[in-house]
Amino acid sequence: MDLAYNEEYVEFRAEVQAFLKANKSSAPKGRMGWGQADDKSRTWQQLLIKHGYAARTIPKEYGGFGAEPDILKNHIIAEEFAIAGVRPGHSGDPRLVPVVLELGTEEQKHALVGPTIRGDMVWCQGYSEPGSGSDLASLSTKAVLEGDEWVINGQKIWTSGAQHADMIFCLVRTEPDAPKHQGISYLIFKMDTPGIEVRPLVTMTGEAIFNETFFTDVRVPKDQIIGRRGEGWFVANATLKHERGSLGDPNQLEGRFRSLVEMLKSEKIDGKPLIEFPIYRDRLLKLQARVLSMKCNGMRILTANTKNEEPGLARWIVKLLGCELNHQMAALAIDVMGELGVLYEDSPYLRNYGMWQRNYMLDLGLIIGGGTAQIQKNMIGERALGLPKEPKYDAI
Amino acid sequence: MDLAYNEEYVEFRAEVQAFLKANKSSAPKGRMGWGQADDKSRTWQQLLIKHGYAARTIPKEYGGFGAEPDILKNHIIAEEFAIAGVRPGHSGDPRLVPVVLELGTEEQKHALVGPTIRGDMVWCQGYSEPGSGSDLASLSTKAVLEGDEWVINGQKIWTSGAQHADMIFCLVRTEPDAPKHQGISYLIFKMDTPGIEVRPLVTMTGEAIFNETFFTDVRVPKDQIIGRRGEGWFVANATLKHERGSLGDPNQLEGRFRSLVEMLKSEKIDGKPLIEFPIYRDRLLKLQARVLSMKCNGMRILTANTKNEEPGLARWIVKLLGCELNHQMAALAIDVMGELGVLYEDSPYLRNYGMWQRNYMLDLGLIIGGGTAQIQKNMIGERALGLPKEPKYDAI
Amino acid sequence: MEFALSEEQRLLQDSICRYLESECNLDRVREAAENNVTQQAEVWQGLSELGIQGIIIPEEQAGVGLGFLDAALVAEALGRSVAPVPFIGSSIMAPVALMAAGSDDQKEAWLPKIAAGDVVFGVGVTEQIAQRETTGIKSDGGKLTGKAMFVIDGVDANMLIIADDDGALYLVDVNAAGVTRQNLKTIDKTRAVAEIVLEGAAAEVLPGSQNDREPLLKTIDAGRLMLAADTLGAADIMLEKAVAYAKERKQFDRVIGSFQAVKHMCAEMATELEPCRSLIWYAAHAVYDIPDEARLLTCHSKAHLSEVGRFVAKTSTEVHGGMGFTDLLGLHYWFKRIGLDRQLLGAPELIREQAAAVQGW
Amino acid sequence: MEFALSEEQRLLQDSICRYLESECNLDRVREAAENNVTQQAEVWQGLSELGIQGIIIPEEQAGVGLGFLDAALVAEALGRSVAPVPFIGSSIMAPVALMAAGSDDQKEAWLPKIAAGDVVFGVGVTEQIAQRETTGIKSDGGKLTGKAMFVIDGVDANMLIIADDDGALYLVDVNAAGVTRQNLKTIDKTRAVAEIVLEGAAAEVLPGSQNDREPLLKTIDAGRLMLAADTLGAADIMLEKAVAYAKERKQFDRVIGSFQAVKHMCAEMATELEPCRSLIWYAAHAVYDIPDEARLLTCHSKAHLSEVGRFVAKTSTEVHGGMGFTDLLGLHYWFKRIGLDRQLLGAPELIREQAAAVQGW
Repeated sequence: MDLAYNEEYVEFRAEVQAFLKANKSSAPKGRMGWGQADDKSRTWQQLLIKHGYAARTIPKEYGGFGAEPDILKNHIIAEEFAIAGVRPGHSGDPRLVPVVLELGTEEQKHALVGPTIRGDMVWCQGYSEPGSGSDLASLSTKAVLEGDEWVINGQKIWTSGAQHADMIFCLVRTEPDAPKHQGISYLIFKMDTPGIEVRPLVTMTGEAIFNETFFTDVRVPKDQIIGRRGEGWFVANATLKHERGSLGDPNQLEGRFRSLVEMLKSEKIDGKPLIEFPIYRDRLLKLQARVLSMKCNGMRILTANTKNEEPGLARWIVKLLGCELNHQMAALAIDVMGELGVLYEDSPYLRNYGMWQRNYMLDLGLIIGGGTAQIQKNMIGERALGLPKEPKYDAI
Repeated sequence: MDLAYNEEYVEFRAEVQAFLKANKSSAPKGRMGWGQADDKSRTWQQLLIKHGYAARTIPKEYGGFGAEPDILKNHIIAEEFAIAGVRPGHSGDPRLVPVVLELGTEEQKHALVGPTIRGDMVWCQGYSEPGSGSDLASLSTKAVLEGDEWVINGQKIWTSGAQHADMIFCLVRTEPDAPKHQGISYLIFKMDTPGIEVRPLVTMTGEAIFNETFFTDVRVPKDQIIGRRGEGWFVANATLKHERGSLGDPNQLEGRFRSLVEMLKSEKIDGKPLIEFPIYRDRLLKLQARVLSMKCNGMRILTANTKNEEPGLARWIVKLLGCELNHQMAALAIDVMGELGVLYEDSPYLRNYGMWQRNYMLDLGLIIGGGTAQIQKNMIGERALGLPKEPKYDAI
Repeated sequence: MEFALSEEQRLLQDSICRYLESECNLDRVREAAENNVTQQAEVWQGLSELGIQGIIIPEEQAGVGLGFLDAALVAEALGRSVAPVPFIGSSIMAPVALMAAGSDDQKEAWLPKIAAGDVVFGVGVTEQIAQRETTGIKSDGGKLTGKAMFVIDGVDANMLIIADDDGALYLVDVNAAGVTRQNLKTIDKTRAVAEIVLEGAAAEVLPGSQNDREPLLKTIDAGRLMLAADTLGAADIMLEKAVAYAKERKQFDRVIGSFQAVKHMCAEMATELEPCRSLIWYAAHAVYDIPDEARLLTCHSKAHLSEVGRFVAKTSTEVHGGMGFTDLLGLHYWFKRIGLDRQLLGAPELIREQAAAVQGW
Repeated sequence: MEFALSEEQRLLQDSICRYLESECNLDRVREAAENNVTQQAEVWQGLSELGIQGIIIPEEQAGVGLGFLDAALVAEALGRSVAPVPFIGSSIMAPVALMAAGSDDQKEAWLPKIAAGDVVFGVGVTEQIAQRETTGIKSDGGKLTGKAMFVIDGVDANMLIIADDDGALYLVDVNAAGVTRQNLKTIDKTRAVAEIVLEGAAAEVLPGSQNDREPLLKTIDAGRLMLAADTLGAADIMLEKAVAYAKERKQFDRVIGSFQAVKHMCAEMATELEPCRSLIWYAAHAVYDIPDEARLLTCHSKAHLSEVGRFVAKTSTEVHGGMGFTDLLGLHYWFKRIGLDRQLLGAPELIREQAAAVQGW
């Protein structure tokens, strides 16, 4: 157990800090970069790639910085950017780029990776369908090969960013007679292909952060496929893993917890700070123990990753527990605000721009999305604890 | 909505109160009567039967009081005995007598009901087996007909009172080739039949309130069966219903809650009464809301019963919620006692004779026993809400 | 001894539910919400024809003269339909305040109008529960100065009842000089809460409230009970919708309700919710018939329904999966209504503390 | 940066676990419990040979000189085996008190003996956390009078460390005049707590604790951390046992672990428990290496493990069904050990309040 960093890393951290100090003012405001396409973001991203703070391990030949993988350095970069409150860079769409690098053809790597990490090519994901949520592999959007083209018909849902995206990576059924996991292919195509219609999908928060995307006789060149025909399910699983890892991030938990403490210190009932109410304080403390546990659990995963060890249970639980914990923090925030906790939109007297009310709903969406809590528990039970799957059954 | 009782019931309540005042001193101390066989208990039970406060609706010809069923009068009797702190009577083994009355032969009714309700014939129940818990119908204790006798071999568990019982009512497999629910018979026989061995079963509370009972070539006359051969499962279901109803009784919940409040008022930390600690008080109040809800829910069931209406969900939830609530009350009691909450057995400084520590464990046993919480939720989901059963599956 | 709804109460419940199901369905609610309408005129008119606005107002003041259990059945039905109408403030809290503390003239002047639907009252008592943004409301020579937040049904009101710092209650005309109203946008678009700024606004005290906090407390009790009943209705329908969805939605070639996890989520919701119905019946019955127990039961009803409502709102949404998170099924209207009910007139922690005080704990 | 056990720590953990699995299996524990033996002599001797009793005692006092993370690994292993040995009081809390506040002579006199297993210490600090039955312990001219409840490892002790009302710590010989000891029977038969009545008993103060509460607080912190680690071990094995039982037990022609309800109970236990391991590692590491954070982390470790432990103890028992409720599988030994850990040295509600105070909340 040694929580200090050795000299190489201490130096690296200093270098990052110096970079941030010098360049902070050039950084665009707001949330992380991919999916957005303004010039300031692109310039910033290019600067970061140049210094190795974005696309760090992506080979130079495809437009990246080309460093050896070093999880601690990644961690230091993320930490320092978070502390400085500077928007971090990205490695292109984190769901797509690793897949292209691992399974794409040489031609695809050259054509796709560079523009994507520079922010010139923005992607959306076409996986879920209205009838295929937890049971994603039952998807029914079809692609039929006609000559040199796939002809795609069907509907996707939860396609966030589809209205701004240049490209989509999409799971489609190409082998309708094969067992469900073996009949899927992973296609990539332009969003301005004729026959694609994007309709905003309003959620309970009142915002349209997602879309429904409809395909009517969309024609896509035959070679715009990653991996082989019928192997799309296995191609996609690599990307699902990447998405899952990002939910329940302990840095985010800690940041939210700090905001929550601030609120309990500054808000008052009848002139008395909320943190002096034992019942609210006790709930805060229970959450603190969980946040600290998840922070420590995160360090354990990080260490396992640096050693190429499998973190096991420590990793499996992150999504389930992290999302629930975020939701509970939002719930406490709303509770302590009392009547103020129901204000919304552009109402006066909003605290933190209404983020708690919004998060309370959004976090519930995240508990459901990317594998519901029930699916997570199945996975923990079966994959981490080795409990048997449900027996085979007759369809009902 | 009218919570008052009409004149007939007001008079009846007065009559019960007068009886209790006059006879309280003759009542034996301690818990309810059946399963115990001392003379004082028997005399008391006979007095109660004579006045119609026990075995009230059992026909006179079988030794009961012979009154018409009246749920409100039963309720008044139970309430007044509880308020007076007097041991109530019983209607014989409440799991067995209704079954004999409903499905027994005339001869069985005469032979069994009278002695049972007088406390001269004490019963134990032989249902569960080590391999058959939630899946009771998979029981494997066998009875084979040889001439005029059943020959029984196997093992039962949870046979409470078996060491004192005169008789057992017992589920055995008589049709090994029939589907599992159709191969069971309901036999009754004496506990001093050769081949029966009773071994005490110690539980986590440290007491042996249950037993394991072993049968080795136990020979029982052919006619000692209730209902027909192979129909034992359906005979038993009538009695299971009676057992289930008694768990989660709101009177018991209220009594325990009052004790809990007393403790929080009388116990102190550093001289300050526990009820002044906001966090303990808040937990107490949360429990109070639940206890009150269950009390009201109980009145609703009572009213439905008096009108011969099906109480539906209100009844289905009682066991699940009542047992959990008891357990939570015990948990709070232990918590507020701090270090004193772990004392046990004959330790000095015990509060309430250690009942909270014992209940904390016993209540967990009751959450499990008589249909685990999981089985209860299945039943609520399937029978009350109409959700489909799990599909058929291949055995694994 | 009969702990059950009477035949008349069942009829009342049926007729309101049937009316709302047909005239205040989700499309109507959505339309109102999207247009920021918090008092849906046709529905309010329809309820008026059913006598709802005068439900607890005595017959001599042209009301229906029913009790709080009847009123709770109405609130439950309105919660089931997430109806955008000013029932709790205008039809319940304001009449309670007037009946408890109004002069005969005041009762005669306002109760018949409320019952007839000719006036809508907003009720501002939040500052008497917990002050957060405000510094109180002072009365001086018949004029009020200060700020009342979260005035229930205040957006569409013609008249207001406002509590001052001493807990005395005042009638205030919304259009009087020195009264400024601002709509407060909340998560729940089906109900209206307003901020009322008073700068020396003319006000008429309800005389019975001048040296007695009891009328204020009764007004708050009545509002809390109705919020609890509203949550009961909203949670009940969220359970029903979850069960229906679980019977219909298929994943992995099975309806999801056949999965034990989903089945148990539904069972847990039902188990938590079912005794709440009895609790509210009892609390509502107690208001007139067991007054000693009424405040304690009201506190517990509001606090407990807040907790159970939150659990049901979350769990039902989870049963609906991604669909529950979208606007497509409109499930969030109930989710948010339950959310608002929880926070108005005191969040559960504060109300439990009052339940303790009521018992001398 | 390495947040992981070192190779040496893994070896330590392995060797203790292997030793206990072979020499302190359930049969041994049961035998000791049924005979009211709270210090199983062979096991205590075996642990002595592994150097456990001197694990945190410096090498110059004949100890092993390891840190608190090593000690926590031992406590966790002892919890896994519900081992009936006086580790927490005698091998951890007493040395911490001596090291923090003892004179050089006291350290020289007692630390080597503790390390060698020649003396067992009981530690009585309960009254400094919360007084319930007692009225405090007064010191007067080197004599102590009063009553110390729940003296950890006090049953088998030769020597005691007792805190007086001012938080000063004293060495007391169990056999001195004026000392009466009574065994307090608890739910957990694998550990020993005693009541010590002092009537003018001779006592020797640890000088560093005379005007400084820090040695007392450090002693309590150390005890709490070990109790938390003990719970981690006990809960961990309850999870393991539940998973094993769920894989083996059949009902309805299926192993019960294939039922989603049972599977999810196991998953929920694992989810709650897994981050606790990291929390305790961090807290234990902090004792020497991040002293500013140590008390807060210790408080959270004890309180959080108490809550998670209770959940796991209950849930694992439920997964075992009726068998979990019997003595046959012995599951209750862990259940009760977790129960005792929760209550000793402060129940979670009180400890969280201290965590608040530490942060100035």
